[in-house]
Amino acid sequence: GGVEVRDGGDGATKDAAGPLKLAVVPKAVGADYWNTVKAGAECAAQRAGNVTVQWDGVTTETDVEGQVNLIQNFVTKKVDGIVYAATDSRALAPATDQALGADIPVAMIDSGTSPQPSGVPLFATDNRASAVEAAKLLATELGPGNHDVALVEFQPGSQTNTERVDGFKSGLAQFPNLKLVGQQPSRSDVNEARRVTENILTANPNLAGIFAANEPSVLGAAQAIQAAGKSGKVVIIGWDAAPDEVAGLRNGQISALVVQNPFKMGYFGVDKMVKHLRDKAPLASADTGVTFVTKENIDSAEIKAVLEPSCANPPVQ
Amino acid sequence: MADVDERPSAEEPPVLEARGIVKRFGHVEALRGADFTVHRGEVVALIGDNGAGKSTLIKTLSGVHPPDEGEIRVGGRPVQFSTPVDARRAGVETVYQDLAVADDLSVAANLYLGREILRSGPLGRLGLLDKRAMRQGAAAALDELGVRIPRVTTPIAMLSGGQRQCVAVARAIIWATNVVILDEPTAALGVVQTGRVLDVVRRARDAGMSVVLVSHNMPQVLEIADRVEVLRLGRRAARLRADEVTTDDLVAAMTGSTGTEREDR
Amino acid sequence: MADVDERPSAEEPPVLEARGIVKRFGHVEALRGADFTVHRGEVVALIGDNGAGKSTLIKTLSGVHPPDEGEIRVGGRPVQFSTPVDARRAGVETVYQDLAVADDLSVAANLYLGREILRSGPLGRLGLLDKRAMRQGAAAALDELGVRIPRVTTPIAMLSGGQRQCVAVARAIIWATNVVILDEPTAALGVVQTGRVLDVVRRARDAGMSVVLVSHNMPQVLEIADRVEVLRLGRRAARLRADEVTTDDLVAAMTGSTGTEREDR
Amino acid sequence: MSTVETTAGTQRGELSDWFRERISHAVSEFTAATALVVLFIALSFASPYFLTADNLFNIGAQTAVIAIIAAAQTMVIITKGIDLSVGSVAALAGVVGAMVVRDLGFPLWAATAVALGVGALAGLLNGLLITAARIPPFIATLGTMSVGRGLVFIITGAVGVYGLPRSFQLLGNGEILGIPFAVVITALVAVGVAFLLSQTRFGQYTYAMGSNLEAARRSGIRVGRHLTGVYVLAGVLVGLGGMIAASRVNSGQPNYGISLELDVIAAAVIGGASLFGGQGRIVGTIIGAFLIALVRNGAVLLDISIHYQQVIVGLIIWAAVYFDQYRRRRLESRG
Amino acid sequence: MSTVETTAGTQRGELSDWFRERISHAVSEFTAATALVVLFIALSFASPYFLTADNLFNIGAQTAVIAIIAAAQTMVIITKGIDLSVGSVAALAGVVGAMVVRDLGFPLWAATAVALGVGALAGLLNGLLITAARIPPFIATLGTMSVGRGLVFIITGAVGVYGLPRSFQLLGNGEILGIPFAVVITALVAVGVAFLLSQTRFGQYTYAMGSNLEAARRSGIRVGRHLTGVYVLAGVLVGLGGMIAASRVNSGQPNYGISLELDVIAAAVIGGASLFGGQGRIVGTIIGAFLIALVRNGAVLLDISIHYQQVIVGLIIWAAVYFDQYRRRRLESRG
Ligand SMILES: Nc1ncnc2c1ncn2[C@@H]1O[C@H](COP(=O)(O)OP(=O)(O)OP(=O)(O)O)[C@@H](O)[C@H]1O
Ligand SMILES: Nc1ncnc2c1ncn2[C@@H]1O[C@H](COP(=O)(O)OP(=O)(O)OP(=O)(O)O)[C@@H](O)[C@H]1O
Ligand SMILES: [Mg+2]
Ligand SMILES: [Mg+2]
Repeated sequence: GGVEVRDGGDGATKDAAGPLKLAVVPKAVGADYWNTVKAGAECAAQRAGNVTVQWDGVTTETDVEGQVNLIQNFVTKKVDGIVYAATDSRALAPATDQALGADIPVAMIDSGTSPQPSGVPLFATDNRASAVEAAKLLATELGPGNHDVALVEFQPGSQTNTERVDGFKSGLAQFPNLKLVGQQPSRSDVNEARRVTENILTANPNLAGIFAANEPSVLGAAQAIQAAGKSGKVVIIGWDAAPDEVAGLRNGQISALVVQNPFKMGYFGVDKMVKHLRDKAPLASADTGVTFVTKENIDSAEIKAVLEPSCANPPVQ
Repeated sequence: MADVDERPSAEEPPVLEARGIVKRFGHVEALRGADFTVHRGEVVALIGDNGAGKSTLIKTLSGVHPPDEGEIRVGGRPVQFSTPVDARRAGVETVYQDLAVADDLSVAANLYLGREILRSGPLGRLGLLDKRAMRQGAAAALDELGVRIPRVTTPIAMLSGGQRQCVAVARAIIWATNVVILDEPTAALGVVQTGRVLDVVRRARDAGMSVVLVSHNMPQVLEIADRVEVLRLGRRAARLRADEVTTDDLVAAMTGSTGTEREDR
Repeated sequence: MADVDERPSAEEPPVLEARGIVKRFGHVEALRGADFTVHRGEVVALIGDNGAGKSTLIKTLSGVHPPDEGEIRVGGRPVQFSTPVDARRAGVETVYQDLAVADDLSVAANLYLGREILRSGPLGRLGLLDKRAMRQGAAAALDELGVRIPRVTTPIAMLSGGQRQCVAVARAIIWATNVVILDEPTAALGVVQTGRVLDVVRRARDAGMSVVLVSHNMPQVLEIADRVEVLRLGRRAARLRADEVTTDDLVAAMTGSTGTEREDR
Repeated sequence: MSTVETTAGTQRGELSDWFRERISHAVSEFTAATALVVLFIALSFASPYFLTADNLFNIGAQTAVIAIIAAAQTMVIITKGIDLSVGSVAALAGVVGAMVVRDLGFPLWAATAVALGVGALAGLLNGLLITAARIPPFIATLGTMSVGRGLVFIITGAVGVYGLPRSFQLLGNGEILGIPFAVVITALVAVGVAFLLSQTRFGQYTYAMGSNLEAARRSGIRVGRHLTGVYVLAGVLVGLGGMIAASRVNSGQPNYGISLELDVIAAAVIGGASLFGGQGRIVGTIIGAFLIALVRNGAVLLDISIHYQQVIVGLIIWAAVYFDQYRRRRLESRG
Repeated sequence: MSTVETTAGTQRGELSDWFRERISHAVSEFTAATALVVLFIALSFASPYFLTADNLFNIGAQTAVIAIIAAAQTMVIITKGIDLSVGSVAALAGVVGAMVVRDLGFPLWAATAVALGVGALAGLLNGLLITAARIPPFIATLGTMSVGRGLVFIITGAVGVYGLPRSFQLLGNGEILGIPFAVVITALVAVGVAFLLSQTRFGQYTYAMGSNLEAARRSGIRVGRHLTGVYVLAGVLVGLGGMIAASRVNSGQPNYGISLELDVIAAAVIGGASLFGGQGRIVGTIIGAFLIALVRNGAVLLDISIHYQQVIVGLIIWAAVYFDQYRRRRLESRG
């Protein structure tokens, strides 16, 4: 919904073309997803002109305190604006307050804080709702009859993980014919995802479907199923759209992918922030949307733009 | 050469006595029913070949290695030395052949280890150390032994082999109240220091303490000991009066070319 | 008491010689210009008080502690012993006071450490050990020294103090080709073993090797040594012929109550 | 002080000796401190934002938890031990502390006491595993690390503990006379532990056990009890650290402290502690902790990416310890 | 064999002695092996799927990387060292191996050689830091861990290396006579390293350096060179492990191997290696690695949640080492 602009203390509008320095902080560095966010942010910066993006993040999404420190350090550095994805909604709320207190506007991407201060926009997808949708996709793909399904989560105790797991499980609750027989974490490590999936397959020879909740989990699960010779026999619903995931989708290993629009998150974060700083444009939240990619729709132009974002043709409408 | 009868003071029970001690390490039986006796105010030398079991016997007497079988008696009453603390409580102080000093601690700290001087008053009750008192006490004690150490605040790691041994000996002698056991205390000492240690041993005896001395130096044994007990193959092979034997007798007893233990009691 | 002139063989340069060695540890100057000479085929005793610097001098002679100042010569030529390997190459073998054995390795492995017997043929070139040969060699060598050890496959950690020392001595003696340095080799040994070690020293000398012996046992020194060098406060205090002095002379030289070094050359 | 005469060692005067000893004690701290000062000056020039009260207090507050837990780790390292469980135990303490506030309405002081209690229990467990069950410290605490993390997940159901009152933030974000409360606590802990180690019998035994456990035992020290005591005390400090960490993020985080053990061990070793026991001082450890924190802070101020930061942290760890070793050796061999 | 006579120790016959020695050597392995067998039998009953060729081969392939890297770690631990950098180095080797295939079109064998080379270089770096710069192993390899991970991120831009040909999967997913290739490689590595350690001079020096470095030095062993050699060889094995790991997921993963060091150290210690050097054997380590793997496999088969899994792994680590220590002590004190 539209949120009003926070009335900045200094109220001074930046010189229309003056140099701006923005901090853009992902939950963690080191995944394809966040690199796409980065690409979006840099694209917006480049288009706006005279904007530098300082991209920095902690190494694991569980390092909540590390991210708090990082935001603090950016506040100290007096960047012109901070665009970030909170590793933990409540834990980061004070950090956002601190930034606002120092007259540094904040925009959240991917994951907001709780409470979300007025004047701080959120450019994100609803993880939970999308995960409910993933369960529906799985049910549709499997069809009627009783099926055993499994869940490969990534990092128990991290907020995104909790949202996706909760969403998937509540979605699953609507389908009494689907039985969740295994739930193991990949710790965002492809090898680990492959290992737990192999073991789940061994324990459940009748397994019919898997929901894997992030990029490494999907890749590992697909590897395991392929190695077990069950490609196509076990339905995989995945999340994110790393190149190998898309390839898996094309060759039938993966049935559907829940794809957010990380490029748009990064792009909106920076773009709106720059407009706010230069033109006093109000910062308003926006849902960046989620796409369910299947073999059928994968070649549509709209999906292509999401899957292969580029600054020449940004998926930011 | 002559086996000894019990000393005149035999009616008084021995200060420290070991009976039928058996101690095994894996498949090695280091002690195979060893006996040992020390009376009040005597210097007993414990001698034997390398590997005879002397150090092991001493470690059972000071609670480091609880024996597998056998009995230890203090003043006639059976005791269980299951830790070194027990032996120290009974007034038994030991200098080990492998020294057992804490390399990173200073000379003074080692001398007072386990018996630190605390500040007087409430601070002391909180465990606050009186470092100055310990430094002075240590310096005085070493002086008395004629030990030459750079400074009492030097970490033990920086001392020469003999200096380390001096510290270990000084420590046992300061604290002994009843029996002091010295496992080859002069092995690394210079002539002067050796003389001083022997002096101290005599003085301890004269003060009514009992001293057990392990040594491979037969002239030294004959010079200082009142009585000699010989260990061979983990058993007592002989008990001798020092003033009635020669070096050759001792060697014979150790190597087994003569000397069967007289079974007393 | 009498200072010595150079031996008759003086025209031949000394086998091993140290000149003006200075060695500091932090603020302690352990050696303050020490000199030392060994000629071919002689047994030299190096004596001195505890902390006089004997072990430190020996460690500079065997490459463990490169000296801060001064020069070491082998057969008259200056050499740099910057590691023990260098000293061993020059045929100098040493038994250290702190033994330096590897506790987890067996007796046999320790005896051959750094000089393992390899299998013959191509396997040997790959570094394959001939364990059997080493076991047999070790057993034979220890036998010759009269050392009694449970088995040559026992880890060193399980030996008594004297047994460990026996192993260290055996090891130096097996490998020495030129000079063998023994830092208090008999300190922990029994009477019999001590006798054997002294025998071995004599045999080594008779075979043309030179022996340096550190000892605090003056009768032993006088019995075995041809010549005695006295170290005091990190400097050579005297050089004496063993057959011309008494124990008291030696003690006097060590404690500094007499004896100035004659400056030769 | 000593009236005993040196033999070979030349005495160069008592005063200079005393001075040298202090120096030799302080070499490690000097090296680390030098590195700290150099870095400090460099950062002051490199970034206009560095030398501001806000930034310095931030660094202080950010380092507080690491410094406190590193002090605990130092005690353990001095005994020749190691505590790998610090991260899990800090998380457990923080989570439990947060839960008793949220679910049972405990006041902050009582919750803090509970968190310290959790730490103490974990320390007791470590201590008993090591002394009674004779499991080596590395393994004992590795097990506690795993079990502790499992417990955190089990009691929280793998969901952070939220919904805490603002007062919960006092420890981590509060101020006292303008100084962050966390910094004040850290200073108190550092002084307390340093005093304990250097001036009391407990400290003496700690060094003695690490230097030669068998000698300590034969000296009549009840090593089982004392060693356990060290782990319990360390656990209490870890509990405190966990509570401050939770307070800083106003929630109990089940994933807090993963690989924290490496940071705190690095701080201790940079500050001169030896993993082979018997050596280490709190001053050094605190300096080590701040050195690492400063690198991280500086990297952000100077716009160095996390990837290069990792390289730089590695280089600094090497450099600090290298110079420390180098100077120690020089001091030993040259005087 | 020895003709030398015992003094106090009663000889109970050469044969029984020889037997006892083997036993004493093998106690740790026995304990760990017993645990392994018990667990194996229990799992066979608990899950109908456990005792299937597929599952056993899966376990084998899953454990291959850990077992190989644990063998490397064992060598290092025997020298009284520790290698914390294994995870980063494995990731670096895997990523570089994958990149040369993708970007330069290297064949698999050449890529593997490059990965081993990366491992060797990292090992050389560790070795030189330890021997030439005299940085303690813990710190040297902690630095390498940090620098290595940073490099992985820098060269990959923090993105996995994908788009590899199918042939890249040979090492991790291939089979030979129906046996996973990874299992065969592991077996070869285990036998090779075990042989090296027990039968060659290199192995003898490895134990000697860990037992008493100064004694080794004085014995004329070029300790700097040999120690470096151990780290290089360990690095090569880590590189191999990293390549197999990459091959298993058909991609180079920048995040691979975080906290891998704890797993492999645990495997080595469960198998009887001592962190204080001089002790450890490959058989034990391999058993330790499989023990951990079996726990993890069994937990999934029995659908035990990750939370309880962590608790169970902790308990098993404690139990394995406790019984090992207990039996060793019994063997020592009772014969
Ligand atoms: N590694 C070291 N670090 C510091 N000081 C040392 C070191 N080694 C020896 N010293 C000092 O050097 C001096 C000489 O020691 P050294 O071991 O050479 O004496 P020594 O003559 O062998 O004595 P002893 O007869 O007791 O073996 C002593 O004061 C000792 O404290
Ligand atoms: N901790 C131990 N583990 C295994 N065996 C041991 C242990 N301590 C001693 N032994 C064995 O017990 C026997 C007796 O050793 P002990 O040290 O008592 O001899 P000792 O009489 O003191 O000899 P020395 O005169 O050489 O000091 C030896 O054979 C030795 O190998
Ligand atoms: Mg003995
Ligand atoms: Mg000496």
